[in-house]
Amino acid sequence: MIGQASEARRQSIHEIGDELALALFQAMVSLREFDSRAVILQRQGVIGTYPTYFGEEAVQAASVLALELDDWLFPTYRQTAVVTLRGCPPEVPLLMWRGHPGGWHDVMRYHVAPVCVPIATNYPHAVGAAWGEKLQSHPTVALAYGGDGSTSSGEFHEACNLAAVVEAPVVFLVTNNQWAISTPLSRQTRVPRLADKARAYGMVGVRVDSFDAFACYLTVKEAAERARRGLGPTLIEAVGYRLGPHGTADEPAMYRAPGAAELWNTMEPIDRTARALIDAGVADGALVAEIRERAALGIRDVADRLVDAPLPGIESIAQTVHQVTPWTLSPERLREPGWVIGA
Amino acid sequence: MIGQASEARRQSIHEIGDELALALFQAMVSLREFDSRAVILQRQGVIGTYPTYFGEEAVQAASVLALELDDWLFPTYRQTAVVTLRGCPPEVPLLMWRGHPGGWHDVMRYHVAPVCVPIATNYPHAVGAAWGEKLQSHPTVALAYGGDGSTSSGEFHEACNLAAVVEAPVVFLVTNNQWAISTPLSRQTRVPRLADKARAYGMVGVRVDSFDAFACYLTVKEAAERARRGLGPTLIEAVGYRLGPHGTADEPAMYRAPGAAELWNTMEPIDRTARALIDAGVADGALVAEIRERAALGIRDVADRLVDAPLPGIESIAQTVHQVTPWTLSPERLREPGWVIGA
Amino acid sequence: MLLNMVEAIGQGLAQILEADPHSLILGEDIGVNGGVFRATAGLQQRFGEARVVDTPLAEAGFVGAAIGMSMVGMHPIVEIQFDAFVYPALQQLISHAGRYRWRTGGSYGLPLVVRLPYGGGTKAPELHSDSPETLFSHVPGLRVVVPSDPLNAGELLIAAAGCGDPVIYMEPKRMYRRGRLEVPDFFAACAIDEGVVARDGTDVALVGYGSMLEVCLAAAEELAAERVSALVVDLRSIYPLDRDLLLRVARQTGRVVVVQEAPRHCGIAAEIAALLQEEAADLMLAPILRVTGMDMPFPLFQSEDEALPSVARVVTAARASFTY
Amino acid sequence: MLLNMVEAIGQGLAQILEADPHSLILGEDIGVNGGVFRATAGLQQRFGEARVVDTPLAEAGFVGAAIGMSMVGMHPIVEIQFDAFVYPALQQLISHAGRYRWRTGGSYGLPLVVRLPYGGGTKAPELHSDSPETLFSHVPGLRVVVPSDPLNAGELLIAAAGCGDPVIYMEPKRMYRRGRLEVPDFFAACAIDEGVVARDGTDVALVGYGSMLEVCLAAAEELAAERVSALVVDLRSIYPLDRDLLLRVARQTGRVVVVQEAPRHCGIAAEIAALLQEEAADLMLAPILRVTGMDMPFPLFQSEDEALPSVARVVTAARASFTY
Ligand SMILES: Cc1ncc(C[n+]2csc(CCOP(=O)(O)OP(=O)(O)O)c2C)c(N)n1
Ligand SMILES: Cc1ncc(C[n+]2csc(CCOP(=O)(O)OP(=O)(O)O)c2C)c(N)n1
Ligand SMILES: [Mg+2]
Ligand SMILES: [Mg+2]
Repeated sequence: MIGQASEARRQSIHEIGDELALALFQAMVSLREFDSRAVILQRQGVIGTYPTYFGEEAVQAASVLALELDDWLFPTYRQTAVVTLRGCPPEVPLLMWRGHPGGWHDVMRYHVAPVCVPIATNYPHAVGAAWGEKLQSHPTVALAYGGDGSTSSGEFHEACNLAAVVEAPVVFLVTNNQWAISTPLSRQTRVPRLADKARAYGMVGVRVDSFDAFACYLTVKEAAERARRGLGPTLIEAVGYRLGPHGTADEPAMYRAPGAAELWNTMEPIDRTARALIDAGVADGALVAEIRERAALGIRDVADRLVDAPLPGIESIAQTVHQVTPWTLSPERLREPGWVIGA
Repeated sequence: MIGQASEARRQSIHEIGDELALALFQAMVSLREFDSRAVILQRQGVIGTYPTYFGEEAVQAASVLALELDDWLFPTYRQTAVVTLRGCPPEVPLLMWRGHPGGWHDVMRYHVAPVCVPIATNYPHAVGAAWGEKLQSHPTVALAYGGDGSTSSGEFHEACNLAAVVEAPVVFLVTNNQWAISTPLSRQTRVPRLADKARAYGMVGVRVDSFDAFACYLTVKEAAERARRGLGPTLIEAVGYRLGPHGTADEPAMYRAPGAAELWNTMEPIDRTARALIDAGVADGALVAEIRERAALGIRDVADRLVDAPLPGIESIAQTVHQVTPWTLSPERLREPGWVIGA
Repeated sequence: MLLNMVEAIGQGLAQILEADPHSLILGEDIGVNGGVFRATAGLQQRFGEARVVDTPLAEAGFVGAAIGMSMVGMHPIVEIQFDAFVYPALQQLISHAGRYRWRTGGSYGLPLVVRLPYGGGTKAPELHSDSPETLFSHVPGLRVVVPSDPLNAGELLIAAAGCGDPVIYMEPKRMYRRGRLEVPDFFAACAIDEGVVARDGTDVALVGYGSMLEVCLAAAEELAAERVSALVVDLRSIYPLDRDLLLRVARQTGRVVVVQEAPRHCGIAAEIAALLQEEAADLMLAPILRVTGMDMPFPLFQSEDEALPSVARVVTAARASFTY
Repeated sequence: MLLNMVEAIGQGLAQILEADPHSLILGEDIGVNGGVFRATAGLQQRFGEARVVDTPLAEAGFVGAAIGMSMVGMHPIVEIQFDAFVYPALQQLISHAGRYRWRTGGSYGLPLVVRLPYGGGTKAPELHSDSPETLFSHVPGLRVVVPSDPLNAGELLIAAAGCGDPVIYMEPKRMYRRGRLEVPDFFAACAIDEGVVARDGTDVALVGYGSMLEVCLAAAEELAAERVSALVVDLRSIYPLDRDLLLRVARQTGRVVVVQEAPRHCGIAAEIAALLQEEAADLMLAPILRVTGMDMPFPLFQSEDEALPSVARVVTAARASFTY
């Protein structure tokens, strides 16, 4: 499988420029800090079950930096932190994992959709968003995230086909980490290269090494610019491997050969990128350490902000469902005997 | 578009043998007689709205003759007559179009599924049937029919992908008649060759001229045998053109350039096959005429059988829903005041 | 002008496309072909292919795309071709459409209208006669409305497009061509969640919606001949229900018969019966009775008249409500 | 042996795979991984990859395939991973699963069990806490059952697999590990459509199912302390309902409170209230009251206890039923 990934596009730091390389590294590190902190918070019981993205920092950071601030992102449960790269405080996505409604309220103003849980259902949303922006003659593209497993879903198919037919300026970024929970890619599809599925839609399909931040950046940028120029959608397969468990409730030992992931650990993007920066003289060990410290600092006392976040009563949550709340959800109604507040 | 079709596979009568050629022609003619009769019955108000398959006799007849009697067929609304090629009396499918429940009761014993109305939902059924027969170590394959429009549906995608992964002995026979009601193929997908979609599943995809009974026969036979030998599913694109309206309620003049269909009428399969038979000396004009008369005879007085079919009361239809009828549908219940029979 | 229901819907759609540059229509065969019921006839010619869009055959995909469009400021109106063909889009409607305002703490609405021709009585093939309104009315975050004549069809459509939230707009297709009614050149939005008394009366209230309204009105006529004064309610909104109106007519008549075409189990009639017996027990002179579809698949059309609630069944139920 | 609910379900599945060579299980991550809830733990090792099958991530596809398998004589049991992930399969379940026996005039059944973990109370993310039973119970041709403890979980599973028709088997996941119960080595099928009196009483009947049963039982305890004798019904089958049992307890107590986790509008509680007021109006001493979920998306989990029917809410409703 490593063989497979190694066929995918790679870039050297020189093709991307020092400044950008450094920015990418900083973004990756801040994603890593968020993720490690979230795993700790889950163990501490501050948040609920949490899907770590350890190892996917390169492709995620690159996808955000390669786009304009107005471009739309449609994350799944595995990209909840990308919104923080657009300036959203980390407690917002973490509040969602804490089961707090505040975890969603403000993401849309960063042009990031609320996290999408049902697999592949965010693909049609991204197509519609891209298409809708085009209809308003905005130079805005949309990017939808997904995984290898999501390509088996009919929603993936309908979204890709529709996007190609209406030439929606959308990018489908499928991170092929070889696993859907315990299901290996070989049980998911007979096609080893997910990018080949683009042919079924007359769409451009490309493969990139998901651990290579520079290659991911250039690949997403090219796809986004193609979309912006009206040349239609692109399917990007970011080839990699899920270095961690599916989530904090998952036990890879149940289904993955011991050491399977180890093989891939050499690909771990943060150290790899740090080395590239140092080898290229773009950064030295001190700067790398400083970047990591700064990122750690940014999230250090997020736990307090999570615990202190005031929880709205169910009564007021009920007022957020409709523009004009029907009697079925009115505070008076909810206070009737045996009803929600009426107990 | 004719160009397109002409790229698809063609066969000469010699590659198929006289006897089989004649059998195919007879089957095509009986399908044609059924269809023309059905259109008349619709005009006479004996049956309701009816989707003519005028022009698709070759591919439909070939698909049935190329399979074993035990192989499963999963027709859509456009292949309701294929069951008659397995010995089912024509009034059975016609009763369904008359809105009579008897139109379905007995098709399963011919290993033909009840007509499937929701587009593409019969594809997963065929996959499951093929897979289920394989699990019972029966040498049985399943064939699902569909149209160009059905390939846009997520059910098509999920079925094809699943079939390839589990190597289900199934054949997807997609008749590309270039139209989904008023929607041309170009609005349906960016891919001009539907067979290419097979690549997305690691599946064999082939194209055949849907008007060429001999080519369709050999193509379906090869796909079925491949499936039977455990070599997995095949996607067949039978390329053609919808010579008639979508159905009796449809007005092609609303959306199709006048004469668009005329171009294709030269491809009309029955005359074309008759000519081939005569040119090859397999039949003479008299035999052809006799075959047509015999077919016409077989269905001539079907109208009486339709009109005379006793209609079961709603009360007894209610007893067919569950193995053990719940009280909600019991005759006593239905007789209560204001209930169905209780009025 | 004089319009039947399907013409009124077309007129309402034209009015919306005219007035709101962010509105557009998506669906199968709605362009040059004008839709299988002709509801969108002439609209693509008039407003262009960018605003009246023929989609691929993929309901989940284009309903999902409509949701995405709505997120970026468009006001999509989706046409589902027939009753049962909305089922592939149920995941998008249940898991997403009704949830965005709530997900965003009330700050971002999701304006979306899904037009759904529904119901029996048109001698159509299987799955072209379903009445799935119960499913939508149970899905949080969605409003569900059902017009009963050309005028309220237009007014409800304008209201649905303007309410800022997703609305399932159910079209009783057997009423599409039930005769023309004088309607204004421009429809004004009516209240999105209010029913009306379609006929006043004192002895028993017949509550219906969509195609069942004419059945209720005809039953009221028959009952009048028996000196029974029947009030008829046209619900129009089935989620939320017009609770005040229902309580008022319960008080006024003391007897209520609810009529729905959908299967009985857990239908709208059950909700109304439960609501009234909870909140107006003291006002009821008889149990709330239900005249409904059967808990079985809608039969092939030769039997459909046996399965559909009939005037006779409604009259029988109304009479029965006097025997308690 | 002593088993909790999820172990009992695994035991029941093993029993079925053992006894019926045509049975097999399909679902996501149910093989080596044993399912995200471990219900199928060890089954693939024991029965092989051909009978315990990990499917691609495509619920419509593998539910549709299960339907096709059933048509050719297999007896598939499908696991849906979580509540909301059955929605992509709704078209297959509504348009097909419940219709084959009817389509074939009663001659061909479609044995199929769809196992659906559902409900809140497990501190799960969005769409992992839905209670969609209302939707299925409204779909003609489907049976819907909900166990409440390890023993009836096993017995209902055997009954579902043996009834010859499609059954939606809803698993209240918050009960999965609610403590172990002594169960036999082999489960006997119970009636597929009967409820039981889980606790006898004379003053008021609390009717619940699935995870609401323990809430009703706890409420009955509290009421006992107030000298109110509460009867508790475990419905088990929500389509069809056990009408005789419901009428019997209505007669016995004259007061009924129905408890459901699902949203209120058109829920099971509405159907029961409608049914009882129709058929037992004279027996009722008070309106049938409902304690239900809210007509809004199930909240993120910090607020879930506020949204779930609680013992306090049931007790309050029961008390209220004495004020009429
Ligand atoms: C429609 C649907 N079915 C099932 C699930 C449960 N589920 C959550 S994540 C997951 C695996 C997804 O794998 P993949 O698409 O490869 O993404 P990854 O988790 O590897 O990033 C599944 C089956 C879901 N969320 N949605
Ligand atoms: C899920 C679904 N959506 C819409 C329809 C309505 N409909 C019936 S036939 C048809 C066009 C199908 O075109 P195609 O698949 O090319 O088959 P053809 O009719 O050309 O044989 C449509 C949209 C349907 N039957 N099912
Ligand atoms: Mg994956
Ligand atoms: Mg076609």
